[in-house]
Amino acid sequence: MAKLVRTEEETMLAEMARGFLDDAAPVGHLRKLRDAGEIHDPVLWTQMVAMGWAGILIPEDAGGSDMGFSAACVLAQEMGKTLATSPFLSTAVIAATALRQAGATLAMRAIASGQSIYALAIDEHAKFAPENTQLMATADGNGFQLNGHKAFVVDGGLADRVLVLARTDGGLTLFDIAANSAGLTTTQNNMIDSRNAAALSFDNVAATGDDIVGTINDAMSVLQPALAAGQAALAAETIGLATAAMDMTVSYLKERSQFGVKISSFQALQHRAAHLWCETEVTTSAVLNAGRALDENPCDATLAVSLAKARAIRTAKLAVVEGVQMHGGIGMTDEFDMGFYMKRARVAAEWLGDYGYHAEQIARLRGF
Amino acid sequence: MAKLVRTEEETMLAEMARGFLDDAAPVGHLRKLRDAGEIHDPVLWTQMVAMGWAGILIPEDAGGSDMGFSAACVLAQEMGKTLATSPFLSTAVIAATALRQAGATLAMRAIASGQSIYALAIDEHAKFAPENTQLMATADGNGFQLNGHKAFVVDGGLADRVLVLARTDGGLTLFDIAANSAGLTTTQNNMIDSRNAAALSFDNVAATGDDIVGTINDAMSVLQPALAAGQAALAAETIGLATAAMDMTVSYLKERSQFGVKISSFQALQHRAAHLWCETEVTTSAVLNAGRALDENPCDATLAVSLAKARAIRTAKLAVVEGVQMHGGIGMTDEFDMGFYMKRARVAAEWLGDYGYHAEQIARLRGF
Amino acid sequence: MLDITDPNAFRSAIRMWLDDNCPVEMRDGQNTPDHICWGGKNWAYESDAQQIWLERASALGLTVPTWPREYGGAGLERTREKIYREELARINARLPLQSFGIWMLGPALLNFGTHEQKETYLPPIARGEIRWCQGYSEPGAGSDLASVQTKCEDMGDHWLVNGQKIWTSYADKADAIFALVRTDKDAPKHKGISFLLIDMAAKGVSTKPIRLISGSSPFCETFFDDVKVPKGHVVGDVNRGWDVAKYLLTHEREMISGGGTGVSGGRALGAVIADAYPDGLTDTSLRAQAMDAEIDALAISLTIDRYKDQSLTGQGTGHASAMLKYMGTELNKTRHELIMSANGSDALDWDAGLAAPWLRTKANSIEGGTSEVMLGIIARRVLDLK
Amino acid sequence: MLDITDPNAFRSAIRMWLDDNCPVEMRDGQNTPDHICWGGKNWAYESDAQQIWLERASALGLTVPTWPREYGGAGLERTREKIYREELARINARLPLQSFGIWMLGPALLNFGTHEQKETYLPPIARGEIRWCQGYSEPGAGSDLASVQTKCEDMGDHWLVNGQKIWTSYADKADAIFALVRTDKDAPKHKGISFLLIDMAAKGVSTKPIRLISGSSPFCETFFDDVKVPKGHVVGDVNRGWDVAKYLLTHEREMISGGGTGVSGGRALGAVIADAYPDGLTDTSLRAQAMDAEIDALAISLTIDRYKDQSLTGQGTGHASAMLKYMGTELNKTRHELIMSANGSDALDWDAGLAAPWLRTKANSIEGGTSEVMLGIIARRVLDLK
Repeated sequence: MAKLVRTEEETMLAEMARGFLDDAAPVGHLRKLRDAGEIHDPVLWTQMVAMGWAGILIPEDAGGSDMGFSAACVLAQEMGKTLATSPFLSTAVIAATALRQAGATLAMRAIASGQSIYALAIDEHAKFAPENTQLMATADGNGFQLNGHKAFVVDGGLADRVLVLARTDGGLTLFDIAANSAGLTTTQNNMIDSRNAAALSFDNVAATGDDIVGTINDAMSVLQPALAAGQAALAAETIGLATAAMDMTVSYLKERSQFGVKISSFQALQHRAAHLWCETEVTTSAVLNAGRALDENPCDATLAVSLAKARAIRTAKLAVVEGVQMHGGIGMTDEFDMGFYMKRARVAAEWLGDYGYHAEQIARLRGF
Repeated sequence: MAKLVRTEEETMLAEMARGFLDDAAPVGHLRKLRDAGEIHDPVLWTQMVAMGWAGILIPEDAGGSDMGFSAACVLAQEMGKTLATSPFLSTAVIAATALRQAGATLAMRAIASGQSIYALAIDEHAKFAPENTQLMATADGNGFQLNGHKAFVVDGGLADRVLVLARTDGGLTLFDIAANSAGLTTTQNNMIDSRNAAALSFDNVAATGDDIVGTINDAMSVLQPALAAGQAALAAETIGLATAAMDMTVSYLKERSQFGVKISSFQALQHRAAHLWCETEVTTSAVLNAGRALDENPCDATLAVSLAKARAIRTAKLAVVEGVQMHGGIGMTDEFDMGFYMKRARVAAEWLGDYGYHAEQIARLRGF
Repeated sequence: MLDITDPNAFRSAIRMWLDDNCPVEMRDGQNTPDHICWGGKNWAYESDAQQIWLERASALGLTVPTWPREYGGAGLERTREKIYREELARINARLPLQSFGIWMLGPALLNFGTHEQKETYLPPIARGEIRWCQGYSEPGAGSDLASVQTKCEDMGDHWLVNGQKIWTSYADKADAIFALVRTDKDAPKHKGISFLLIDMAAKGVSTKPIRLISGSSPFCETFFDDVKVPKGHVVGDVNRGWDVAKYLLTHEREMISGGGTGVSGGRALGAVIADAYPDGLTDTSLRAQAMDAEIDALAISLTIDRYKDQSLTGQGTGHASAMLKYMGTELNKTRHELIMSANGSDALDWDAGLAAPWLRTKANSIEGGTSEVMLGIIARRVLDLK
Repeated sequence: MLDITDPNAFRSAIRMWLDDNCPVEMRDGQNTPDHICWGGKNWAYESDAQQIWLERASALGLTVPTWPREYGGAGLERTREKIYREELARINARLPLQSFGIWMLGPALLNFGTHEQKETYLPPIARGEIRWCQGYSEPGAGSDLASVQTKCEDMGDHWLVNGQKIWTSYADKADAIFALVRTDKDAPKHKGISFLLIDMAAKGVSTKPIRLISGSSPFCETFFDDVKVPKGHVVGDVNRGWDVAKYLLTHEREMISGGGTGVSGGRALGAVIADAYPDGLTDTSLRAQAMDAEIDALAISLTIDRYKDQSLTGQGTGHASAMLKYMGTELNKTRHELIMSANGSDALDWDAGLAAPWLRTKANSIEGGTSEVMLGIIARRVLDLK
């Protein structure tokens, strides 16, 4: 396998992204959106598209830059650091990968050019469980009627198109439908991380055979790699936010005095901060490895991806909990950014499978 | 329910026991037995019998002092502090309770007088699971033939009599048989805590209807309270050993200098020691409560008893792990006593149900 | 009724009195912040029943059952107080009144106040007429509560106060504040502090609410700008306010630590999990963590009982409050993490009502003495590690 | 073969050489302490194959592949060394020789030794002729390795050593010891230490084995009673031995930290659990803990790979060794706790062979720098907290 070190190209990409995001989408940007009641900044996304981020996983002949999963994870990791909010994961990672598996060139071109924003509608209940999909796609003449509901559709409120996982006669099928289809009702959620997620209700929504992504009754062969890519990128975003929260905390320890001394001199805090750093180092390896494994074979990266996701969830939780505690009272105030990190970490912990889900995957693959 | 404070009587009992054990059975006593290859000190047990400990759960008319389960736990807790080794739990707590439930006065009298030492033969595999008993008691004329094996029979190598859980036609039955019965082979284990446990093999061991404790096919009505009593006393022993290990460690922190200062001044160690103390305080309450619940109704104390056992296992593990770590290298040497505590804690963690077993009981009783 | 000393007879009398006097609407067990009767000059009663219940209880001193009768209490010693509380719980009654006056200022005055101060301040607290708030923390001080910067100058016939407090709960709703102020800036840190009572309506006092990560909060910043305070408003000796503060910190810790057990306040974790997973929770990792937390909750709850029983028998409980504060608040954080996890993506919507309490618990281990401070206290005072 | 620089060609050549030269009996992957070839004057070979394998490998310098050829090594740079190790692993070959001479004294001499010292000491190490042990710790010093009391006096034509070392692994089997001794008792703690080479057969040297809680151990106490040592036996400058020691501590940490991953040495936890529970492990609590530990083991193993890859690309790894030492040893303790739990009462018998390794892991987080020392190093040097 490729080395577990960033390539020069990846390092450059990270630096470029960091420069851009620090300027265009620092945490204050998310705060401004929230205070204005906005869930999306179209200008920011246009800039990302212009930099080629939307097409990072799309072949060059469909207008993308085809830089691979590791590169996508590099971007996600940087986005996590500043809590940049954009449809990058739903659109450029998850939808692009699914559509690429299905060879849907036109749809990919629409993503790379910024014409389409996608959301993935997969969950129906509080927990990630694709195999339990109940939304029905009933054959109706030459087409299908979709009935049911979807929950926790990230970016569902701003997407033009939705990839919907539905149950068909012989299995599960993935449909690519317009977000404004007749019979499709979108209800915005009031999300704690101030990003967008929606509940979708399908009432006789019409779809045709052309809307099927991949093959009927075989959603998983296009969706499984797309989920893996999304999980890896989300893990990358999560370790990004964890390291940023840790860096804020370590800086604070050095600034803050109490009882007449710098609190960085308190051994108990030193040891806890050091432990947190160790955890971030170990998770960073798992995230890097997930990108590499996907680049090698996106259909056979489950262990690597679940490992990254599980570790990232655990590490970020520790980072934000320690972050608030070590900041003391001011860490609890909305004025301070730590709360934004804590909220994003919680959402990231649930999206695309929680710790228990990924731990089970790992246990299964390790034979116990 | 009675108060969660030791009564004056209990406090006196504890002080008396402490005085006796510090003198007659300090950790060095166990070390001497081990170095001599012995698993039992009959003189020590005789002294305990003389003090009435063997009959603490036996009615006065059967020669006991009938002081109740809380009192038995008080003794066990003190025994845990010095790692005193005796058949107290198997005989005076578990067997006495089972026999009392069955009204077996003669057998109780033999215990109270020190004439009989009992062991409980219940496990057959590596984990505590009475309901999975496979040892068969096949009806044979007026009696039974016992065939099968038992593992981890604590005090099995020194007992005169064995309570054996066996499968009969219509359920489970508890038999009280002589340890030297024909067909019963006892194999001593080489236990890490230097106490006694044995594997028992039953090859057509004969039993009569008179050997049944309680009613045929209804072992659990006598065994369940006996197990609860044993679990509570073992939890008490375990919190006793945990607090003793903690006390040793805290003393050591105050004595030891490193880098020119007392290591008790290291904040990280202070916080860990303080956390350990909090854990012992909380577990102490659970142990006290288990005794009270048993005294109220030994057949309906499962939640209280499992809570004590689970907390005690967790607390003792923390106490001995922190004990060795905070002692550094010398904590690892056999010359030092901490290793004895670590080994006893490990055995106590498995006997009569491990953490997972008791946690399941609690979850079930709490409805999830 | 309050003269009955026999426990059983007292229990019967209380039970009968409650039957007759506690309005049915007040028997819904709602003791959450939203339903607390805080009292005060501007108090808007939630209902007539709330007002009647306060009036009837305070008439007998049962809003502050252990305070002396001369100061508006019922004069109950612990055994009868416990019986009264048990009977309240039995019919699921709300407490007639809760306030910082009851929890904190009252105990401080009873221990450190002059007879005149007690006569002046205690009865209005007991009747819910004056609502107090607490002014200890200052910006930048954090756990170092003794680093008080708010200046209190002796102007001969009055004190002049200038400075700022933070984390003053309900300062915007309170009638008065008890605050730590620095009366001697040259003395060692702990020796120049006084415990001062200030009218919130006084000229120069202003407040500003603090928004938390969990949303709007009862906390405020409170500013003192050339505020004049009468000389007699110091509780305890001038420059010895730290003794009063230390005494009260213990009370505050006891208040905060109960939260995690699912006994006082929140529902038991087991019940929450059982609701979310009626067919049983099969996720190994979450179930294992829930088991651990439920075990801790039950055992900590028993420990609270044990310490209460110890006090009743006259045995000291050492630095039990620091221990319960630490264990209780850490557990409460864990418990709410698990409630969030158990409810998955449903919990990620503010409107589900789970996220705000979850985030709010993160402050439990900071307010009233951080977990680190508690561990330090235990290490030094219980284990003698220094 | 050693002159081939093209990686692919080198790989083919090594593969062919191993085919021809590594005895079949040495291809069983047994690199546990019981099967290590330690070498030394009194070494009793386990088998002819072990001796042949050592002779053939050392003839080419492949016992110490990265050492210069002039000192008995093969002169391989990291890329080719990695290829060599991969090819060894591919055929499951044992290492031909392992020793403290290879792990520690060699690197110390290569960095701090004179040319003459290198010529004298390195080739016998490479050939397995001299077995060394390490003498750093002293009774009562613990983590404070610089608190060296063993006295080393300059007697003009020789040094005179008096004192005691503890935790000297295999001192009773070693031919010589490299030890920290105090050559200036008046200098600041770190400035009066020298790194001294002492013949274990010298008059006045004696050893006594240490029994651990896990049973008999390779550790000894080592006593020096008026031991004469030639002047030239100091490595590095006199009184600057701490520099050498610090350099070597890093090596030691790297050695110890690998244990927990189930990659170097022990079996993966998942495999152990799967064996104990062929029908699946259903105990919620144990299964959840095993999942956590397996996740950590995999991720730590990847981190070791990542740091190796970083070194290969010339990127520094900061204080990675402290991190891996801490995380690896703590994991290893957890892993053995879980192996004990998984095997229930079966594991409680010494004869089951699980208890001794379990107890032995408790020392992992103490030896070679405690976990607390590692966290301190990371806090200070990586995070700049002080």
